[in-house]
Parts: sequence; C-alpha cells; structure tokens
Amino acid sequence: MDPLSTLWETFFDTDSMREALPEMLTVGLPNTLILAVSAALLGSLLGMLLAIAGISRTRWLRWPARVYTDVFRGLPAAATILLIGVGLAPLGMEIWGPNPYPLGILALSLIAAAYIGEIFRAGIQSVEVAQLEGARALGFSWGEAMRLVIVPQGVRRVLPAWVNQLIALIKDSSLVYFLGLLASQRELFRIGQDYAANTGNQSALLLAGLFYLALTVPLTHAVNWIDRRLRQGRTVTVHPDDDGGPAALAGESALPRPNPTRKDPR
Amino acid sequence: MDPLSTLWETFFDTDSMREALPEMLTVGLPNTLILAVSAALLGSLLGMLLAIAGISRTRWLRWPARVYTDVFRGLPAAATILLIGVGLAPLGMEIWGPNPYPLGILALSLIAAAYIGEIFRAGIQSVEVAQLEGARALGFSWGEAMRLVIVPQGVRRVLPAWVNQLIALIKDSSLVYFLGLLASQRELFRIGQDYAANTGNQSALLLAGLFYLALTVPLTHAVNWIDRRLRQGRTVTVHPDDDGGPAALAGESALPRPNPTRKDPR
Amino acid sequence: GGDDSAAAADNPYRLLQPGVLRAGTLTDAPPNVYLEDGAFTGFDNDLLVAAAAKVGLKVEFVGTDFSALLSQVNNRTFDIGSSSVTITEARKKTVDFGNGYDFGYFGLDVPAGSPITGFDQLAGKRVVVVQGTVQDDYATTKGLNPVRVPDYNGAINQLKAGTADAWIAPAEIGEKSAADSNGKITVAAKELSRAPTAYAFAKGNDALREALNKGLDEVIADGTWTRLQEQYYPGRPIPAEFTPGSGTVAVPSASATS
Amino acid sequence: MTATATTTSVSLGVRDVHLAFGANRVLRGADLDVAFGATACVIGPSGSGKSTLLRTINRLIEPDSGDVLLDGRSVLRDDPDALRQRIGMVFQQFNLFPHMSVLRNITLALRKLKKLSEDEAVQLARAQLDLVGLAAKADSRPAHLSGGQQQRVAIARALALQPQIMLFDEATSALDPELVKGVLALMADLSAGGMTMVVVTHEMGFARSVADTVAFMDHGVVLEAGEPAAIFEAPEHPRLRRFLSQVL
Amino acid sequence: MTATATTTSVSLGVRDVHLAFGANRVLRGADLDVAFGATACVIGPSGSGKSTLLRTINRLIEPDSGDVLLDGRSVLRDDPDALRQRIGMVFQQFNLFPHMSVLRNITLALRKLKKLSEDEAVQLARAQLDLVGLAAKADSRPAHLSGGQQQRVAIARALALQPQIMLFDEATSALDPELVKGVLALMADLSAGGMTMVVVTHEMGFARSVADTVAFMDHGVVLEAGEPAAIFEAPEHPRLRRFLSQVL
Ligand SMILES: Nc1ncnc2c1ncn2[C@@H]1O[C@H](COP(=O)(O)OP(=O)(O)OP(=O)(O)O)[C@@H](O)[C@H]1O
Ligand SMILES: Nc1ncnc2c1ncn2[C@@H]1O[C@H](COP(=O)(O)OP(=O)(O)OP(=O)(O)O)[C@@H](O)[C@H]1O
Ligand SMILES: [Mg+2]
Ligand SMILES: [Mg+2]
Repeated sequence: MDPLSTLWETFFDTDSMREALPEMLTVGLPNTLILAVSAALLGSLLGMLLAIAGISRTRWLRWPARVYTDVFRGLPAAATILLIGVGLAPLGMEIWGPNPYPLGILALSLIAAAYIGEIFRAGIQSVEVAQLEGARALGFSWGEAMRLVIVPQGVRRVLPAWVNQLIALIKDSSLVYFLGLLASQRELFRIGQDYAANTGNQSALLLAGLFYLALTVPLTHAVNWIDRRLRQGRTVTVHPDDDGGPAALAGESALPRPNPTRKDPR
Repeated sequence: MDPLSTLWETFFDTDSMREALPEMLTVGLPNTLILAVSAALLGSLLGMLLAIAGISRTRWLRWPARVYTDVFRGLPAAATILLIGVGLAPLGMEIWGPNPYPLGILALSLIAAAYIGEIFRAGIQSVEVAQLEGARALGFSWGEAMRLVIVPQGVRRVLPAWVNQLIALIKDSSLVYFLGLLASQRELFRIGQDYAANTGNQSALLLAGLFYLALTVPLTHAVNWIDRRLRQGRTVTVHPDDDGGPAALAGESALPRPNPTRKDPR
Repeated sequence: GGDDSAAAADNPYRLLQPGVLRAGTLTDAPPNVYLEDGAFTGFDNDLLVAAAAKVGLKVEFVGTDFSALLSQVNNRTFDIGSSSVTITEARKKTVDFGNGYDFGYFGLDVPAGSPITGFDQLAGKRVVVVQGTVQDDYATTKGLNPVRVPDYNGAINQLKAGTADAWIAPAEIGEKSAADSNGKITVAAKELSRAPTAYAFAKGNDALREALNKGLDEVIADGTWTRLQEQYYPGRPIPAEFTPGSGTVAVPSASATS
Repeated sequence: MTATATTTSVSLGVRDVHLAFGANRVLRGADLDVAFGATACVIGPSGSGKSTLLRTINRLIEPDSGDVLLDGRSVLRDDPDALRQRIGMVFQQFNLFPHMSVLRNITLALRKLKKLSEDEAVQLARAQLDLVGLAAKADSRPAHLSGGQQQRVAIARALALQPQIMLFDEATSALDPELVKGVLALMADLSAGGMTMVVVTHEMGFARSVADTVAFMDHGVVLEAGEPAAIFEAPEHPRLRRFLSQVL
Repeated sequence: MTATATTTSVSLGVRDVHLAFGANRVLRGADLDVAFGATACVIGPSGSGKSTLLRTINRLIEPDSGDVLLDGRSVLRDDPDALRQRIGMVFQQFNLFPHMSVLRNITLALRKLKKLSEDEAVQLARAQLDLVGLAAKADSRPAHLSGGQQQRVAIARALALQPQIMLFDEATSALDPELVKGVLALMADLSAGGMTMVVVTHEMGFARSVADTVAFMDHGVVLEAGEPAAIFEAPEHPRLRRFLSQVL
C-alpha cells in the first residue's frame, strides 16, 4: 500500500470535507467564536488582575495570585473544566439552566487567566524602573503610573505571547465538550471529530484545522500589525544582510536615542 | 443525594486515588517526563531558531518562519499529531520500529516550537536597539551581538511566558495517545482517564492533576528563582503599600540608574 | 437535593426538567451511538427514545466524553447515560444500571495476508483496542498488553500503517471497516462478549430506573428491539445465552416484525 | 510668555538625611537649605550621592532617617503623590515615556492629574514645547530625538505642571550653550515666578552664574554650602579646594 | 600605566556625507578631517546631527552618500565588524549591558573578540577600571551605579579594546570636574599613544583645552573647522559667532 496515497486519502478527502463544511460554517464556527471570544475577554481581564496582584508588594494579593496561577495552570484543562462544570452545575442550573456554555466559558476563562496573568506579569516586570520613577515623579499614584505608563509598555512587549494564549484558547474551546453538548452546541473541533468518527476519515478534522487557521492567522497578523503601528516607524535595527523587509528589533527603548532606519550596518 | 458530597466522591475519592497511585508512579510519571523533557528541549531549540529567523531581515528566513508558526499554532494539536504520526509512520517504522514515542516527541516539539518561537521573538524584539548598537559598536557581528547580548536579555524578559509553554507541553504530552500506546506507554493523564472511564469516578484524573502540579509548581518556582537571581538585587520598585515581600518591577533597565531598594515611596 | 413532596408529585422520576429525559451520550461511536445530520441516533439511542416514549418521556441527547459520562450521570448533569456502557463491578460503584439491552461480539481485524486467524494467537502481538471499551477490558484481562487508541480511526490507522498486528473491535464495526478498506483489512475471527450493555442511572434514582426497565420490556415485547437490531446490526445472530431486558418477556423473532 | 504663572513660593530644607543601599551608605547626614524662590546648585564628585539626595526630596526614595521640610513643615507624613505634584523633577536620564509622542508625554499628567481638557492640555503642552524650541517635534517619539532634544522635552514635561519646586539632575548636560542660555532664562523666569530650584550640575560656570547657594557634596554629606562667590573664591574645606582645583 | 599600548595611528576623513531619516535630512554633506593622533571636537546646537555623524563613521548607520576614509582609504566596503573593532565608541546614553556586571561588560569583547583568556581579560578589565577609578564597582550591575560611574564604565569598555580611533559622544557630560581632568589625562595618554579621537561636546572649555581641531556643525553640515584658537577667537561664520556669543 502506498503510504503517501493513504495519507492523502486519510486527511485530504475533499468529499468528506465538502460534506462537513455546511455544519462547520453554520454550527461550529459561531459556537467556537462565542466560546473563544467570551473566554478571551474574561480571561484577559482576570489575567491582568492576576498580573497586578502578582507583582503587588502586599502579600495578601501576591500569594493568592501565585497559588491560583500554579493550580489553574498545573491541572489538566479537562479536569478543571469537569471540576467547575460538575461542581458548579447545581448553581449553573439555577442561573442559566442546563446550557453548559456559561460554565464552560467560566472554566476556560479561569484557565486562560492563569496563563495570561503570567504573560502580562513578565511584560510588566520587564519595564524599566526608570519609567515608574518618571511617572511617579510627575505625581501619579502607583496605580495611575501602572495603568497609564507601565502596563501599556509591558503588555506591548508580550503581545505575541498573548496571541499564543488566545490561539490556545480558541482550540481549548473544544474542551467544553466534556460538559456535554447538544448537537447544535458543538464547536468546530467536535464536529470534525464526529465526522471523522462516522466516516473513518480524518479529513473533516483537518477541515476543522483549516477553520482554526482561518481564525488564528488573521488574528496573529492583526495583532502584529497593531504592534508595529504602535511602535510607529521605530521598527528598526542594526542588522545583518538585508533584503529590505520589515524590521526586527523594536526601538522601544526606555531611554531612546536616535535610531537608524534602513541604514543598517552590515 | 447532596450535590456537595457527590462532588466530593466524584473527585476526591481516596480509594480510587490509592488504587491508581502505583501505576501513575511507575508508569505514568516516567512516561510523562520522557515526553515532556525531550519535547521541551527540542521545542525550545527549534523555537529559538524560529525566533531568530522571524526577526531576520532576509525574507527567505522570515517568511518560512512566519508560515510555520501560523500553521503549527493554528492546527489543533490532535490533527498535527495525527498528521505527523500517520504521515511519517512508515518512515518511523523503519527507523524506530512501532514505538510511537519518537514521532510523538517530534510532533510535540514541532507544535511547541511554534509557540515558543513567538515568545522568544517577543522578548528579543523588546530589547532596546541601544543594546544592539552598543554591542555592534564593540565589533561584535550581528550574530554574536544577538547571542551574547540581545538574546540573553530578551529571553529573560519572557521567562514566565516560556514556563507557561513548558507547562502546556507537559500536559499536551497526553496527546501522543492519538498515536496508540501500549499500557506501559501511557502517561499520567491517560492513566487517569482510563480509570475514570472504567469506574465512572474522576478521582484518578484529579490525581493525575496533582502529579502535574507536582511537576509544574516546582518548575515555575525554580525558574522564578533563577529569574530573580539573574536580576540580582535589582528586584526593585517604586511601590505602593508594602508589607516587605519580594520585589516587583525589575530594574533591568537598558539605561540603568540607581534604584531605590526597599525605599519605596508610598 | 431535598425534593419536597409537591415537586415529587409532578416530577416522579426526579428529572432535571419534568417530562424530559436528558441523556448523556457520545457523538462519535457508530453504530451504537452517533450523530447523523445533526440528530443523535444509533441503536442505543433509538432504543432509548422508544423505551422512554412508553413511559411518557421525551429524550434530549447531550454529547460528552466517555471518560466523563458516568460521573456526569452520577452528578445529575444527565438523567441517564446511553453509550453502550458495559456493566462492570467497578462502574456499579458509581452508577446504577438498568437491565441489559444489548450484547457484543468482538471482531478480530487484521491486515490482509496476516497469519493470525483467531483470538488465541494474539500473545506477543501488537494488538490495538479503543481505550476504555469492553475490548480494552477483554484484552487487558487476557494479558495482551494492548496498544490503546482514542477512537476507531486510530485503530484503523494503526492497521493501515502496519504499526499494529491486529485490532479487537466491536464485531459490526470491525466488519464495516474491513468492508470499507478495499481489501486491506480482513476480519479473522468473532467472539461473543460476556457482559451486557445497559443504561446508566444516578445511584438511588430507582423510580426512573424501574420505569425505564419496564419501558424496555415493552419495546422488546412489541418488536421494536428486534427491528432496531436488524437495522443497525443486520445479519448478526443473537446468541442463545443473551436475553434482553428483565427476561420476563418474549423476544419476537426478526421475521415476525419485518 | 512666562512658563508658569506665579505660584506660592516655598522654601526647602533637608535635615540630616541618612540612606543606605544595603551596606553602601550613600547619604550620611545630608543637609540643605534653599530659601523661597532661590536656586541651589549641588556640586560634587561622581557617586557622592547628589542624584540620591534629589530622590529623597520628592520621596522617590524614603530616607532611613532625617527629615525633609517644605516651608519648615516635614513632608514625610504627607501624601507622596500630592507632594510630587508640587515638586517637578528632571532626571539625569530623562525617563521619557518611549511609547508616547512628545506631546502626549507632556499632556498625560496635565489631563490625568490637573484634569485639563484635551484641548487645554495640548495648548499648554505646545506652549511649553515652543519655549524649549521643540514645537516641530511634538508628534515624534522620544526615540527619534537627539539627546538634547530629549532633555528639553523632559524639562517641558516637568514645567508644564507648574510645580513650586524644581529638581534638576544635570538637566543641562546635554544642552548646547545656546540652549543652556535659553533654559537659564526660563529658570530666571521661574525664579521670578517664585520657583525654588535645586540643580545638580557639573558645570561650575553654570553654578556660579545661576545659583543663590552652592552646596558641595562628598560621600553623602554636604561639606560646605554658601553663596557662589564664597564657595568658588574662598572655599574653606580642603576637599572642596581640591575639587575646585581640578576645574578646567 | 598607559591605557593602550602604542597602536598604529590612523587619520580620519569624512567626505560629503548625506543621510536622511525619511523626510528629515539630518546630514547634508558633512565633512571632517582628523589627522594622525589628533583630537577633533565637534560642537554645535542640539539636533544638528553630531551623534548621527559619529554613527556614520563606524557605520552603525550607513550614509546615503559620501565617504568615510581611514588613512585615506574608503571603509564603506570593508567588513564593518572588523572596522568597528578599530573604532571605539562611547555613547551619549552609555549603552551598557544591564544584565552583566561592570567587569563582564568589559571582559565580554576582550574574551570573544580579542580571544583573551578569562584571566587575561579580567586582569586587563580591572586595570581599565582602576584607571577610571571604579575598581571597587567591578561586581556591581550598571543599574547600581551613578550616572558618572556608568559613563566611566562605558569609557573603560571602549578603551579596553585598544582601538585606533575613539569616538566620544558627550562622553564627559556626566563627569564631575575632577574626573574630566582624569579622563583628559587619559585622552592625552591615548593621544600620545597615537589615538585619533573625535569628541562631541557641549563644553567649550573642554573643547578649547583638548582639541587639535574644532568643527562646528549646524543643520547637518560642518560650517567651520579649524584650530581652537581660530574657532573660538576668530570665528568667521555668522552662525558660529551667534552660537559662541551664547556661551556663558
Ligand atoms: N532614528 C531617527 N529617526 C528619525 N529622526 C532621527 C532619528 N535619530 C535622530 N533623528 C533626528 O536627527 C536629528 C539629529 O540628531 P542627532 O542625534 O544627530 O543630533 P545631535 O547633534 O547629536 O544633538 P544633541 O546635541 O542634542 O545630542 C534630530 O533632529 C533628530 O530628531
Ligand atoms: N539602586 C542602587 N543600589 C545600590 N547602590 C546604588 C543604587 N543607586 C545608587 N547607588 C550608589 O550610590 C552612590 C551614589 O549614587 P548617586 O547616583 O546619588 O551619585 P551622584 O552623586 O548622582 O553621581 P553622578 O554625578 O555620577 O551622577 C553610588 O556609589 C552608587 O553606586
Ligand atoms: Mg547623578
Ligand atoms: Mg547627540
């Protein structure tokens, strides 16, 4: 048996893909988006709070943030989702009825927050103390200085890592499946998986992958574009051989000096 | 039945845990470690290469790095592992025999590299151009300047995000399961799942989670400790109310000035 | 929790939603349980719909992961679990089972041209099974050290790639896969599985369990069971040692219903 | 136009301030007195604690002991944020915000602290930029400026808040002579407007011409302070004499 | 001890160098000549392109047009890394490596570029630190140093590589007078050792006393260059006259 043609049949069967396409478009895509977008917003918000708590000098903020991060990053996502889904099910039942989405979004957000919090913390901690001093000398309180000066710089430094996490989140949204979904509540991956199971062919799964790509690639490039815009012309380097592409090292220097633009030494 | 006690039984049944413990210790733990450690090493190495390629001004390095990153981050891990596992199975069969670990490690590394590459890129790009200029003015080539001056500073800025990814990797190691595992090849999560499937009780899964915590928490704290050591006494801030804990904003300033230590304005 | 007697009156089976039987199932295990055109179906699920109708209940299906299913039944996320769950002692600690409604044959799939012809020749071979299934249980108790995969596709891939020597499958699935494989896979042998499969209920919900046991007997008696057997497992003989339901009703023969 | 409207002038006193970074005793009883509206220049060798002294005055660093007085009243128990709004500071390394345009660097505090409207803040900031000759660079990022340009932005940023006291840490070192003169004129204006100033500098000529008081620091103490004439023509302390003998 | 052993001295020539950052034409035909072992001081208003000119000399920025000559030979086609090893540079903002101790800042290039052993490198670095009076700070991180101390480390780092040409961008602005004298002595030593130097400075006194040539830059061109006496006593260009009239 020719292994290549087996591979091709298994993953690139266009008929299987065409069959799965309508359901992916009408059911899977919206559901994935609902889950991922809500969890991304909530998770980033919580992550920012965790990051701030994690660098606080107040032990009573720092320690809980540390423990939270360790636990929610360390546990397998399936276990966390089940714990929250099952543990809070009676509560969720009362508030939202049997719809597993609210609890699923909550669980996804709580997990994402642990990761995003560490990313934001890294970014914020990499901002030079001089910046904080500069802001505080103007009369800003610690909170204002963080919000207006430090956090914007810190977050910008870790945007790609944050995008990493959003992408992971888009894909983790398939885990709400553990909470039990109606057919109309299934997201992209689950639909791909179900088609794969029913046809004995992985092409639908690959199609789900293509949908993910269609979400994640524009996301990546949009954020990279924003990132570059924010650095505004300061995408600049002292670089090796050049074929005139965009730039490399950002000139986001704490104490900036004139940067050469496209005048790189070789 | 009281929902709380049901929850307790479902997740915290010590008998189930005790039953699963020996297999987790003797089979799951070593397997998880083999998978995660090899993939972490290989993935970080590849990630660094991707990061360097991604900031290169040579289009022929930058573009492939970009496409690689987009694809390997965007596809669901299960699909990637299957693609590589199935696609390269004939090759793997010839070289390693039927053992799924080498291909599994390869697939995990390739996925991790895409994420880690973005993290390293973020760190490297956040280093001030002044640093590169300083190094190049001494006569270092671009490569030497990167290796000796820029990368060490850049990586340090994103250590927490890198740890995020290693933790995700430890947990993703459970996905090699898609390639088919002997009972003796199962890792922690799989063993926990098998117990859960066979008994309908999730305690073994939670036990696997505890094992993960036992791996990830020390890892986090070891890296944080190293991080703090590298900053050496420059863990410093201009901070709000203080109860004398460790410090927050690093003084890793490109253009450093004297930092107050524990003399924070309120 | 503490249902008061008033609630018990209009919800005698203590369902999550009166009148609706919320059933946890899988979406990806045909022909037993699966999704088709957006609707849950398969032998187990169709049978459940029929039996529940006898008790006056409408079924709402919810897809989940098998490793989570039984604890979700136990935690009342679902009223019932329907996924060809084999009755085992370990599972009985977590959930209660209704009467058995199905049995299983194991099929032994091998790559074309394999020397393996029977279940007794598997020692020392790389035998693949789907994790957590009765086949897994069977292979493990026989000391075969099987290769576990998450789903049937994984198993088929293993055979095709040559990384496994044999696959112990549910007989009907093994046959379908062999038929679909253009002669690359053949069924070498079949064997009856001992334990029956049954619906899973939360512990102590005896009212519901007994009601559905009764409904099951009724759909056996009226020939629905036999019809569904024919539909989903055409040509599969029913072994003499297996009786569906409580065993107190007669099973009409296939010819009698069709 | 004068940069700041007349503000209530205040006097500054530093009393026996001690501060150690670990084992390194950087300030060992520093004293300083600056009268209402006067300008004090602090001179002294590198590493003698001049920058650190400035930082303790606006409490970016809290002293281990000693006191800082504004108008004779200790500020160590005041709200430090309010205190710092009254004390402008220009850092040796400028500490501009690299992610904001020059204009935003100046308007940020005006809008958020002084609660000016966007328009008012921009207008005020442009006026300040005009004063330091950088109107054309309002929309540049700090990284695109030369050293002297950055320094002027830092000065404009501090002055825009109309502080009562200004602390300059070598604020003129990157300025060319023409600009020094401009900044001096600005300072004279400020001084006339009642601004009290402390200027750390290495330029003796500068100190001589602008200071009301010159304080010489060494090893964390002010060894000698007095009128410029006295300090430069009749230094008493041998250390100061040695220091001045090195001046070009 | 002299910082550098005698090196072959080279002359430096900058010929009609143009450079624009986007629309901003920063250099518009700059010329500069520095003879073997001579010291040229570059003065001029803030933003006139002085720092940029220094950067084009060691090709941290490639000029749009024009030429840079060492000993009369164009270097624009040389290997820039090798070129930069011959040209030491001290930046206006120091550009020390914050993640390394002061000692490692100096030994790094010695070990990796000059291929010295760890011991040799440390010995040489300590000797250089001694020369700038910072032997005690060898193990500190740059962030723990005062401004002047950082500047001296940057000087020591550049000198340790024994370059043939040294470029100083306001290298003495954060130094107190005593240190300036020390650095000057060092420079005199270097000069005697054959070092050619270009020093951007705002301190006219400094320029007058150390320069063999003074070049006045404005708007990206060297308007006038000559011996200090000529430049300071008999400036010809009206712009230069205006500039000097501002000097304190
Ligand atoms: N990377 C850059 N992008 C755009 N413009 C720049 C850049 N670097 C410098 N400039 C501009 O080039 C001009 C000259 O800058 P340069 O740093 O050479 O001045 P300078 O003579 O050294 O001034 P100073 O004495 O203030 O240090 C300035 O107007 C500055 O704004
Ligand atoms: N954060 C810090 N940690 C440890 N030591 C410090 C720190 N900041 C400053 N120092 C030390 O304190 C001493 C005084 O520093 P300071 O910056 O006040 O000197 P300075 O008088 O301003 O010198 P310069 O004229 O060179 O700027 C120096 O020896 C310096 O190394
Ligand atoms: Mg200082
Ligand atoms: Mg300059």
